[in-house]
Amino acid sequence: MTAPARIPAAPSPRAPVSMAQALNRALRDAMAEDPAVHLLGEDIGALGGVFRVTDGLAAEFGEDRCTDTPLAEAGILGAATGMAMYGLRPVVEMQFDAFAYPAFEQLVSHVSRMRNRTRGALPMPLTVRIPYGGGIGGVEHHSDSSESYYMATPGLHVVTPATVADAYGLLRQAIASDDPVVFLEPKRLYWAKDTFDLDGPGVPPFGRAVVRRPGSSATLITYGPSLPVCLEAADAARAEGWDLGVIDLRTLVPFDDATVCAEVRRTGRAVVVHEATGFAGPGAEIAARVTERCFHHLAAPVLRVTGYDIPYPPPLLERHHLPDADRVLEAVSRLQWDLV
Amino acid sequence: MTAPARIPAAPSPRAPVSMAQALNRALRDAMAEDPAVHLLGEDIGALGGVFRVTDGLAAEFGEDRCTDTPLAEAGILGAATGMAMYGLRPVVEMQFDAFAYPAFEQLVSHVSRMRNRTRGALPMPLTVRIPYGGGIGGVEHHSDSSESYYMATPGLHVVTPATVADAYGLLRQAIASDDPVVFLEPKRLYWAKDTFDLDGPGVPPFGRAVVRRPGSSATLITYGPSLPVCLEAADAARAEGWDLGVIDLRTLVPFDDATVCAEVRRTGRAVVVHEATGFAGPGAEIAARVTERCFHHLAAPVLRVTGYDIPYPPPLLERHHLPDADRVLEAVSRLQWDLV
Amino acid sequence: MTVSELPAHATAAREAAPPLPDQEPYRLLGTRAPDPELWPRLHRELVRGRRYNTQATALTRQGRLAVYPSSAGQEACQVAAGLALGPRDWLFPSYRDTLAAVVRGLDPAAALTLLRGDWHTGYDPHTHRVAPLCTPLATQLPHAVGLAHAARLRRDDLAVLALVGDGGTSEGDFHEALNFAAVWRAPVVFLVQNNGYAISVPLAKQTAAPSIAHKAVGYGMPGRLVDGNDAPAVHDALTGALARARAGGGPTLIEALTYRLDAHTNADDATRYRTDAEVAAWRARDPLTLMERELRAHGLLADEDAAAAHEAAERTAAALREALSGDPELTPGDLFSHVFATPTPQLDEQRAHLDRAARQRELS
Amino acid sequence: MTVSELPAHATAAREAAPPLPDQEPYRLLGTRAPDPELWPRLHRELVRGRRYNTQATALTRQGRLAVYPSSAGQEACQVAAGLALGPRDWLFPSYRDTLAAVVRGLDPAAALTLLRGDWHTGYDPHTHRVAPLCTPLATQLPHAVGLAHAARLRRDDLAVLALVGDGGTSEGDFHEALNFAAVWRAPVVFLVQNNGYAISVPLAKQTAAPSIAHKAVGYGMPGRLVDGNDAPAVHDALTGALARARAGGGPTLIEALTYRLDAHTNADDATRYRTDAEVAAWRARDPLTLMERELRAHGLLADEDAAAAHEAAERTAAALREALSGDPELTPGDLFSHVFATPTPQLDEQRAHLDRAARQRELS
Ligand SMILES: Cc1ncc(C[n+]2csc(CCOP(=O)(O)OP(=O)(O)O)c2C)c(N)n1
Ligand SMILES: Cc1ncc(C[n+]2csc(CCOP(=O)(O)OP(=O)(O)O)c2C)c(N)n1
Ligand SMILES: [Mg+2]
Ligand SMILES: [Mg+2]
Repeated sequence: MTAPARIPAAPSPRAPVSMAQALNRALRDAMAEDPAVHLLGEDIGALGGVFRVTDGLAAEFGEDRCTDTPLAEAGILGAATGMAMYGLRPVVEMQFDAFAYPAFEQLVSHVSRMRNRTRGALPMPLTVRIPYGGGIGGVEHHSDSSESYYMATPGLHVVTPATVADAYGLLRQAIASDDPVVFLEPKRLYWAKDTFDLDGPGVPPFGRAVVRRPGSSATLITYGPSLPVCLEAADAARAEGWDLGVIDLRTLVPFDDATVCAEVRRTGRAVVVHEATGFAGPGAEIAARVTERCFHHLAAPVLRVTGYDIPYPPPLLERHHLPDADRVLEAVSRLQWDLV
Repeated sequence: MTAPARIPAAPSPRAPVSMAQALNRALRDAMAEDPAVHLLGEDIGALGGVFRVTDGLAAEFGEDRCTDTPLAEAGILGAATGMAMYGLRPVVEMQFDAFAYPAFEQLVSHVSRMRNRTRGALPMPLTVRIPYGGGIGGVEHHSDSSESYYMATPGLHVVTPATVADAYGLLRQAIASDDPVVFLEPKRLYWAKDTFDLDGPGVPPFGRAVVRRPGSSATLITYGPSLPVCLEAADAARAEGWDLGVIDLRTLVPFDDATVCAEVRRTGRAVVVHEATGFAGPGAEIAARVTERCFHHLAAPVLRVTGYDIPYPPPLLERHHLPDADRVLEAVSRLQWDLV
Repeated sequence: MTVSELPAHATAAREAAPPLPDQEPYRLLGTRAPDPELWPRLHRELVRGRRYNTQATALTRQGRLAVYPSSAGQEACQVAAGLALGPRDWLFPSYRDTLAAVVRGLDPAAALTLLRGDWHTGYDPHTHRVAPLCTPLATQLPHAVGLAHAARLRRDDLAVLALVGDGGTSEGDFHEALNFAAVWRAPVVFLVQNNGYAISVPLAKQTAAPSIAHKAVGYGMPGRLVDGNDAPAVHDALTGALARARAGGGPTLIEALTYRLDAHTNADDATRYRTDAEVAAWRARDPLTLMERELRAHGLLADEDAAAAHEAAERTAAALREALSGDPELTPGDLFSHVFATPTPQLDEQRAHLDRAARQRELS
Repeated sequence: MTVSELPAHATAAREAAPPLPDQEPYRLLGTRAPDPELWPRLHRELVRGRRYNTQATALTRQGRLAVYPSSAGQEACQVAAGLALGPRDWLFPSYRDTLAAVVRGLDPAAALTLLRGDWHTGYDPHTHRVAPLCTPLATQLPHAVGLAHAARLRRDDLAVLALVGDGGTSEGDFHEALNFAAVWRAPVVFLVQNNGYAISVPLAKQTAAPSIAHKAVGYGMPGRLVDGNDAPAVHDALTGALARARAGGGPTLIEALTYRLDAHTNADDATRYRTDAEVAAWRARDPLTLMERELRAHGLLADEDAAAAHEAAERTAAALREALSGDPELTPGDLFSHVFATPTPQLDEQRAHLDRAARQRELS
């Protein structure tokens, strides 16, 4: 956990696949390897999920392995909890971020606490897949970024891939984990394509952030749907003479203090970027902990570029809410460059 | 909102009352003044609530004004939402913090968004009272500090009194507010007694923090159940030569940047203290925003003294989890005093 | 010892049980002489409703609506719901029920605002007493109960109609809402449009109950099964239940058997989960066809009546096309205006930030 | 056209409806010749159970338990639940059901750990197949369904018994659990101990249903009403339903009419919401008295049998007092050990911090 992980994407001979396809492949491989893996959700059978992430799995593994449940999220997660108590390894799909809220009590009062409650006798090897975030033109309740609720709940791993390779690798790790994982899938990256090497060494483990782009002027700290935004901002920044590094957190819990702090200590400046609302959002924790650990290396306060503190906007207005490269660069420009 | 509010408790000729009694009185006065105020909850009628905060109100105002509902928190809050749509001013009691989770979807997907959704046509003059926090020897699910969930939800006011006078005054303000208020009542202060002046000028409004104790060496930023802990720590600190100021936030949303930052700029050192777990907890936002705004005044990073990142402990172990004066002082000692 | 001899508590709630729902759906078409006023009116609205559905779906293809969950095939329920309500009653629709709101009098373009995407609700709910379209399933039901309960407390003799789908009946909020309604004898009617599917999931995977109407039994309220493609029957069942509610008789659960002829929304691929044969069988029971056939058989629909109905429908469609033809006016600053009655200082700051960013963008 | 002539979907779930629950509670005491093996055993456990309840309540007064929700008055349900289960079956108890777990074989002190306060669960749930005591109402029911479903998928012919109170039936989780169970034909039995109150709230404010057993109708499962103070009747109903579940017959809902003779917990003041007369009427139907009277009438309970039962009960009480007499051993560091399979680096840091603070405190 100490050395910063700068692992470049393995070169792959394969054709590019979308993130949704990589996730589908991860589910399929996990189901093929371990008969204890059962998928539960709404419309995940014949339909293959509204994002087609479970496409073909009911046909391949049968309806007992990939089950269209009654329409009740607390019931789904509660039943999955009981299945995990029996020894299965359930993977639950919530159809959209906001539709995970009915299951909040089961997640917070049971899934996250069962292992601790029983001193390890009842672990919860359970994955909750939640498509999250905006930018897809969704109407109300279809674009929430709810990761701060899950981060604030002890006992949950909170994971979110930003690349196709991580989508596959982190989902495999999530399903293999003996602890519950909230697996947040950035909706607007579902169709982003990339190659990845199924036979390669795999992606770094949970708890490891990856420096997607080294940089010496300042560090952008981000994850999930905002990684492409930060990479774009870093590209554009070059014109202004800034060499911006970009860290992809990959897992919000556990948090990789070592990698993040090593970078920030080097650059002395950092901006956290995410879609979720700012107030009490993920960036609050990130900024606070980085500042605690790197205070005397900082030339400027850690800034945050986030969604505004408002309910997620209607689709025709969402672009004003979502952090874009311009907003990132505007924050970078406020990093007190005169103080160098 | 600009001048720091240093309003001393008004002297009162009255006998001391407990916080629970002050809350009871606030409900009674609000009901007497406004027939639109209706209380809903579990066991709030004949029993007067498990903490007796609604004692006598069903007898005085009738069961239609103080109603024992069926046992279903989403139903309670959902029905209250409909009542607010009609024009009533519902006040909901959740029996314990963790038993508000079943109502999470109604709170997050509807109560907090209804005004915005309808451009103000359907405001939500609705108060959700939630006894919260630990220190009362409660078994599992009876001692959660869930304020970060509510802080991270745009559209909610989040209020928590630490004094008897604020219990009365802030609850009256909450009920009078045309916006939804999550009103967090610190369980372990229910029996704390103090005098307060019903006919006085009232307490400062929402959005105003109060400096409970001025201090020049460092600032403790806190709220609710941790205020007494911080005052105790400040007393003890005097022996070590530290003159600690103590800020009571009172409302977490809206947040009083002006008062907090004015104090921190003066002292250059701050510690945030709360019971909630630290990771992505309320202190993360507080530390991050204070740092953003006061960076060049800070001699040390803003530190946090919080509950550990664990499920709330069983009663016989809770004292190890709860911040106490020793832990506060230990953090104060780490504020890099050699740098002065 | 019988139950009535038991000490108090156990018998407290044990009032006479409401009758069990019929196993056969309630029908009027073909069983009763037409109402010469109402039935032709229902027909005209069905024709207009169908046209509204096809027009809205067409607007998705032109990018004028972000998404449209069509109620084609369910117009009998939608029209009956819109017409059965009294002027002081309230309607609580789901995302699929814009047509009911339009029949009630709402401007079609305003009803579609959520689905166009310029705001979450495009009308003042008070104007036509139509609650906002609700996206999270069944969560509108407790709201309907609360509003009905508030009205009853105020001796305001309105009734409330809440709409939900077959899938939505599995949610906990359905249970809690019906239970509260029955305990409070709230003046509310729950209409379940059972169209056989929750997106792709068929009813058999949703419930093992003899019928959805049977769910009423567990709450101590009457349950009724109606033919949801028989507009007069749905209208009659709703009118009766609403009158009963207004008179203090308490809530009713009505299950209407119907079918969605279109896909779940324009974004859905219904061929993945249902057969052409099934759709064809239901198309043969198209609520418009049933209604038209019946009226013609009774000499209540002349060719010129049909033509007039279609013309009126075309006028609605044209007006809708026209209303949605331009780009909506958007004011990004509005995002901050309605979060609270008075924006917090933080929201004011953020609004200023957005304004600066917008100006910047215009400059560059 | 009848319902069976409708196109596919509408009839999909419409299997033959299970019979309606009886309006009269099922009874064996006084209606059937005693089982000379089982009934005396039930009696011994009832006596022991009552003693366990009084002892645990006494321990709250001595500060040995943080809180105790007594099942005094409900022992017939508790004992029947504990005895009806086969060794491979699972029990899902609420906070009030420690006695059922003890009857099943769990060490009383271990069953009481949650209520003593040294940890959240004091036993390995696998050992006796008893899930952790559940505090949030009705939330254990979907767990029970999930475990039962998993077992069925694995052709593991166990059954699951899930306990819940009358108040808990109003929660959405009750609805969702019963619906999943019925759709999945999961081998699970739901036993509602209807003791007439949810803390202070009487059943009449909880539901308007003819009975809680009637709630089964809406899920398409059988519902049964039993006299919850008639231990043989509860045992018989449970045994039958569990056997049916194990044989693939699906879930059953059983409502047992009973009464809590003590307050909700030692911290509750029951005089605020119920009359002495009501309590007295139920005391006259004390499950122990009913059982004892019946056995004596049939010559199945000699004085020495009664004495032996009471002695056994005293041994349980003494063992419990003894087990809870000392202060439990506490290891604060445990707070960090079980949050995850492997603690995160942050938890390791925090544990070190706690250790330092504890040492500091010892020093000062
Ligand atoms: C709480 C919640 N969960 C999931 C969804 C996603 N979703 C939208 S519509 C739908 C199916 C609804 O089926 P039904 O209730 O039968 O209504 P219909 O669409 O057939 O009118 C689902 C699962 C949602 N909107 N809300
Ligand atoms: C979700 C939830 N809401 C509220 C509570 C607080 N509470 C504890 S027991 C109780 C009453 C339960 O009544 P019932 O289900 O009839 O069970 P009984 O206590 O009578 O055995 C309440 C409201 C809780 N434990 N869980
Ligand atoms: Mg449907
Ligand atoms: Mg009860």
